[in-house]
Amino acid sequence: MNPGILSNLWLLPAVPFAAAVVILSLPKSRRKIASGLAIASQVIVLGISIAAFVPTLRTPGFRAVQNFTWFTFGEQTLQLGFVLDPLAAAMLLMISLVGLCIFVFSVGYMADDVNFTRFFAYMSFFSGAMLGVAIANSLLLFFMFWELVGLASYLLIGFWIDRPSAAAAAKKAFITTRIGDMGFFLGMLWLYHGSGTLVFYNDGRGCLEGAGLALLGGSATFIALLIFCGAVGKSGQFPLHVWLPDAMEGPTPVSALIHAATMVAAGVFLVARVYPLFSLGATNGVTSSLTVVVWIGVTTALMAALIAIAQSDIKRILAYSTVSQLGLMMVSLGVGGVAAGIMHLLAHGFFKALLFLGSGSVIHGCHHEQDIRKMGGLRRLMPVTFATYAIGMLALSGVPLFFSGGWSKEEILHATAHWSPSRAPYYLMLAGVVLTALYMTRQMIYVFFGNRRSAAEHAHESPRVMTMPLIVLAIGTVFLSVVLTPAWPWMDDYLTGESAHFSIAELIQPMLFISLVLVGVGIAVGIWLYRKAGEQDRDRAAEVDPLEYAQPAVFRFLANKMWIDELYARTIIAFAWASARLSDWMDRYFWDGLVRGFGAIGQLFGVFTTDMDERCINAGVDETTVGARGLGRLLSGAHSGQIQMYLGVVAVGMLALLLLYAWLA
Amino acid sequence: MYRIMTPTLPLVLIVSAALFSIGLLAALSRRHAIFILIGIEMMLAAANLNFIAFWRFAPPPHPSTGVMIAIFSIAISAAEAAVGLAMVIAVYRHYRTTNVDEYDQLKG
Amino acid sequence: MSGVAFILISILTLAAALATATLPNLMHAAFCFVLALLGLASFFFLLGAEFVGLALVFIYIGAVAVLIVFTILLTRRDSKEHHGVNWSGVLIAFAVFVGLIWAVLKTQSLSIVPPHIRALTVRQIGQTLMTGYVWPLQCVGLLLTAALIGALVLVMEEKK
Amino acid sequence: MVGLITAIILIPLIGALAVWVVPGQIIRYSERREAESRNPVVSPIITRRDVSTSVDMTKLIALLFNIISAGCAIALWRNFDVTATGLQFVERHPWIPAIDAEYLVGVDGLSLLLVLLTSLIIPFAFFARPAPEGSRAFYATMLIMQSALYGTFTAQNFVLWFLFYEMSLIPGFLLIKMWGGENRDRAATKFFLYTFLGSVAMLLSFLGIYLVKGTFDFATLANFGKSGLLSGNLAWLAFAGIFIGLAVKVPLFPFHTWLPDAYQTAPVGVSMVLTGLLSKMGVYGFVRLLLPLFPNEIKAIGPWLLALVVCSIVFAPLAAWAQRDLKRMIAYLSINHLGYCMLGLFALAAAPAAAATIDTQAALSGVFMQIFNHGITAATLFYFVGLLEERRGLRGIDDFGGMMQRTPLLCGWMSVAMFSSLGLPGLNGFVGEFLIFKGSFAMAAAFTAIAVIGLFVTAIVFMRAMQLLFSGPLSGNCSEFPDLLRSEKFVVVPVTLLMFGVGIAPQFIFNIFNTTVVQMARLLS
Repeated sequence: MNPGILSNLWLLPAVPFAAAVVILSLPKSRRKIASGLAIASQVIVLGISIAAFVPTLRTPGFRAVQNFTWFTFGEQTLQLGFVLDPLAAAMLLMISLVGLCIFVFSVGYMADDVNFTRFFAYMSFFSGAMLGVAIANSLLLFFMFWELVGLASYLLIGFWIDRPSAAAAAKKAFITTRIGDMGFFLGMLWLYHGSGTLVFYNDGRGCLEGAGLALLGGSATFIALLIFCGAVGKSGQFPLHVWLPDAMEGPTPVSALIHAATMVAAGVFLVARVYPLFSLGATNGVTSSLTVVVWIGVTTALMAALIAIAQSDIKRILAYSTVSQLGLMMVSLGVGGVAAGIMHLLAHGFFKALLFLGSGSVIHGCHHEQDIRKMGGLRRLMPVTFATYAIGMLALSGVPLFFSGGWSKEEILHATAHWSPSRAPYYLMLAGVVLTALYMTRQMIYVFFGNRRSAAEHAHESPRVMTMPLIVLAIGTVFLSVVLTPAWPWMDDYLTGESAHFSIAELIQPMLFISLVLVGVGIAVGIWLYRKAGEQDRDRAAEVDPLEYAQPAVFRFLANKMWIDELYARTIIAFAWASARLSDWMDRYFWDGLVRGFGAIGQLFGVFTTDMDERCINAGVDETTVGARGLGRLLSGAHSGQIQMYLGVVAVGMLALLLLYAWLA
Repeated sequence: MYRIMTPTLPLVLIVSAALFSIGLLAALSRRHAIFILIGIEMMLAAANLNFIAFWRFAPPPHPSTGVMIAIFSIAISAAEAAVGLAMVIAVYRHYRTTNVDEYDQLKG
Repeated sequence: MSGVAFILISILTLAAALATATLPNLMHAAFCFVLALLGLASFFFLLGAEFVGLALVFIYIGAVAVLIVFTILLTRRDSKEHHGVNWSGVLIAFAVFVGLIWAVLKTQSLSIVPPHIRALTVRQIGQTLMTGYVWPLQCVGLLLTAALIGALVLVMEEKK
Repeated sequence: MVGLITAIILIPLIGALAVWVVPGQIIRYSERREAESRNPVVSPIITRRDVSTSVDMTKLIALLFNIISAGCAIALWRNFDVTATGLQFVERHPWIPAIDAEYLVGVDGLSLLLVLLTSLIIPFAFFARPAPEGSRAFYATMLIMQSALYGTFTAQNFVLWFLFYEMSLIPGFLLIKMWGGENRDRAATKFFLYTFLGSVAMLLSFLGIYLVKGTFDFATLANFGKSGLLSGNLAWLAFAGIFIGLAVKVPLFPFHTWLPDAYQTAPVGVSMVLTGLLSKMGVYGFVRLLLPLFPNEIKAIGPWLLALVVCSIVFAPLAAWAQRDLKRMIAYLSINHLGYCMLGLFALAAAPAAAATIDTQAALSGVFMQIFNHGITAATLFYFVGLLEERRGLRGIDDFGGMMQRTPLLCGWMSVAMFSSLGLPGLNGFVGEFLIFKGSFAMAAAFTAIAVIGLFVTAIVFMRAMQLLFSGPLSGNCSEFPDLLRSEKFVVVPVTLLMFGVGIAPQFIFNIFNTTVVQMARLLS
């Protein structure tokens, strides 16, 4: 137990927030101070994270909470809190380490941007919010940081504000994730109503502990699904995945930090965090809510992998790959492999950040060209980038032994294979493995091999400030493969809090070889398919993709992202916009008229409205006189000037009184 | 037979109501300003009839209130008629018409 | 009180009133108004309020009706109406009529037979006016004076 | 001895008189001429700024009186015993004994909150730009309005309350009518007729109640409420009258159609007061009158009322989405935000008898919080629209573009207000909305679930606005905008800090009304 670190956990979000505020108040020219402050705050945060990680290592199943009262309303109190357990500690370490690398990288990448200081302010803000998500011990606090993370994502996607496409993408990201967040919000309300508290762990009284869960009963399924809506939005799961590829409009470090390593993984983290809700009343590890999670994950993983094959933007390929990997993690959680999912999350955080930073380096070197068909042959021009990118690519493709992604992917496949309701997810995941290897090979070949094409002419290796983070991340990726190796399953036990068990028999079985073969097949097919693609001439950027040549219709379908965006635009968005117009119209003409019909008896005579306009035109004279005159004019507002109309109104009023009298009597 | 023919209070009230409604009809449907005035006079007269009828059918002791109010009401309506007619003439001088449809200066 | 007289007088009064409200010729209508007022006065006689009836005859027929006729003659230019029926007016008037009748019929507490009462003499009226109603009387006097002056001012030609 | 509350009510009135008496704007002609001679073609922006640097005696006096009354309000807050139940600082004098009309003022937590809010919003509105012309009469009218608002929020006897309630209506009308923009006559008349008819309906209802119960005292009447204040049709009639009167004021769908016109047309400062304070009079009336007096009636038609509320919450932001005019857009969003208040109240009143204490208290606290937050946030949004309008001369959503490049500070601070309005955690809007939803979800889950759509559509509206205003290539007609001036920062920064303060550590606001919430929750459930 380490109460010291526990009571200092609040510093994790607070330090980057403070850095953000200070940086925002700096003038634009103070670039050094801005980046220095941001990086210093990241270093502090990393230190705290390590300090927080140590005690969790010492005790298996360590969990310490610190709850506090946010405010008192009426006689009730609303509790928030921080929690430190292996899940949080691992996340913290990953976020702060990857974050630090990306911050350093950004100093080089954003070097010639006018709004350099603002960028670091936003990034610090994001970092604070994301760390807050990791340590929140209350669904409410979780939600609050979650929304702030979304805000930071919004600000950073739209960082290049003068680009309309960036602004549109930012808006799309915020709104799409907010759809999910509304579900999350409702789920939170329901949970609060059902269990009477939103604090996760509170000495047995929290909503994820025995008593709280027992109160929920059957509603837990619905609550879990509503909360899952939030995860679907944030983690870019089908059908709310559409924002994530567009989010690549932001600067590449942003894509690396937010839209690859941390924020998008927050959805997975959320499911893992409230896992007791999902698994409540499980028979044989299966509940209806978890089944939904599995199928959503499978759909997403496969769909995104398919789309990634047909993309030509280097970042978009990675974005779809992220979506696909997140789907994989969801599947893992859904089938019960929480530890496997989180391990993949951590590994993915490293190698995907590495890939994105690598792509950033490539883009930087190619003078902000993102089309892979215009690159090529960068292997020699950018050796460091190539080497680190290759490590990331192998990790993502799932090559085992030295690359972390392979092991965690293996674990997930393992867990999926044992899922009792159906074997279909397992087979679909295997197909996903092939596809992943395929599209990563394709990318590698297009970017780093073959002839140099137009954008690669004047490419150059990035400065040290950018390559150093790449190297660190690459080392991290390789190092994690040691940590995560199934031969030493401490991570599994660390996360689940159970004692270690290891059997070589579990590791070495046909399943492992199947997937290994499939990875090999994927890479081999890729090399075979694209063996010629790399050798195209420099000006043949629009060369037909081999797959497009073979299956033009299918390729177009995939290249256009299965037309999901178009489908949404034609149906949901069109419907919403139409209802907005309808509301406006109803307001102006229908409700207004109706209420006026009730309100103004004068309307009976149809004089009121027609005279209104006349009066408005006539009345432009005496605006400046106050008091009695204004009053007189105001009363005259209701008058048409027709004596007989007045009489009629009086008579009708009399009748009304008579009726009223009769009704009351 | 006798009972039906006796003018009971409801009967008188019905006649008064009819008179009132006819007055209202005149005031609402005639275009001529004077006849709007006449209509109003007629409604006032109907009201007077009510006062008298209630006085007459009131149980003892009979306070003379009904009669008094009728007298005052007649006096006031006379004053109203005088001023009203004077206004009709004045307005007529201005507009050269007594058709109230064309009087709309009261509006704001 | 005679039932026959009541019926006759009411038919006469209402018919004359209706004629007033509908006849297109203004002079005819004005005379019908006089007739209606006469009918009303006879009602007052019938109900035992002779003084009020006489006052009605004097003031309305003697003064108001004459004024009306004069006004019609003064504004003779359009002594006929051109417009059709204003149906909304008719509708409202009829609705009010129905409402009133319904209210009268619904009310339970109206006595059926007129009680016997002492005749109200002019002396009594005078005494009441001068004692209990002296303030209203003064006010009405003031009002009439004001109305007189006001009417004069209104009809005076504006000096150019 | 004049009590503190009476002083608070009277000070703005004296201020109005003072503003009326002293000479108005003293323009330093020399400076202005100098400016004109230097630059013969004076752009409207520069001229306006020139006038604003001149000494505006009227505004100074008005602000002085505001500071005094705000000081009194703070004294009230300081001396307010947050743990005591019931009214405090009560002043009671006989007024018209024949109809049981007393001069009875006093504050509980809710009243105090609204008094503080009034002291905050009115001076804020005085700083609004573009400043209206003919400022003497303007400031005097605003001060009268302020007095009426103070009175409304502190009066505890219906006759007195109604007097102040109506007293606020006429300045409102005049302010729109005389200093409004396009279509002001139509909007002013509509505003007046709607609210006035509503008031008449309410007055008649109260007369009916008085005839039966013989008292106008709020507390006494509230005690009758439980057992049924009136019975049969009369009760429904009285309920309908009061309901319509207050629903128009709030406004509640479908009685809201006067609001977009009025807010759009009114000068910025007046829009701020209308949305920040006048609409709160309606909510206050619901809390103070309708809910305690007619619990049975509300319960009987609760689902219908909740349906109306949900319509407010869902249709208003949808309509806001379709607006071009920024002020009109914010006006519609105001309807939506007040809808949340109404959701909490009606869910509370319509809840089955066994509603948990935590839910009723959450709903009530949320409503009070939302009252305060919406007052500040909506007023700030209007203030910003005013700044944009002053710079551009127009306020259509597509009249701007790419401002972030030219005026990052203006855009940044304005975004804070927008995010506060869409309920981002960490800013003030979230606290109230969360509590309202928490309370009403337990008592009316289905309606609450639909109402969440409102939260979502609000986000769309603001996202669209931010996209069109701030981002994209810099529009030519925005390229000359000055960024936030120092005088504007003095206004914006404290308000924004307040938003953050309430959003992060809201306890100091809750302290004001916690006891009142407990007491009211007991009374209402």
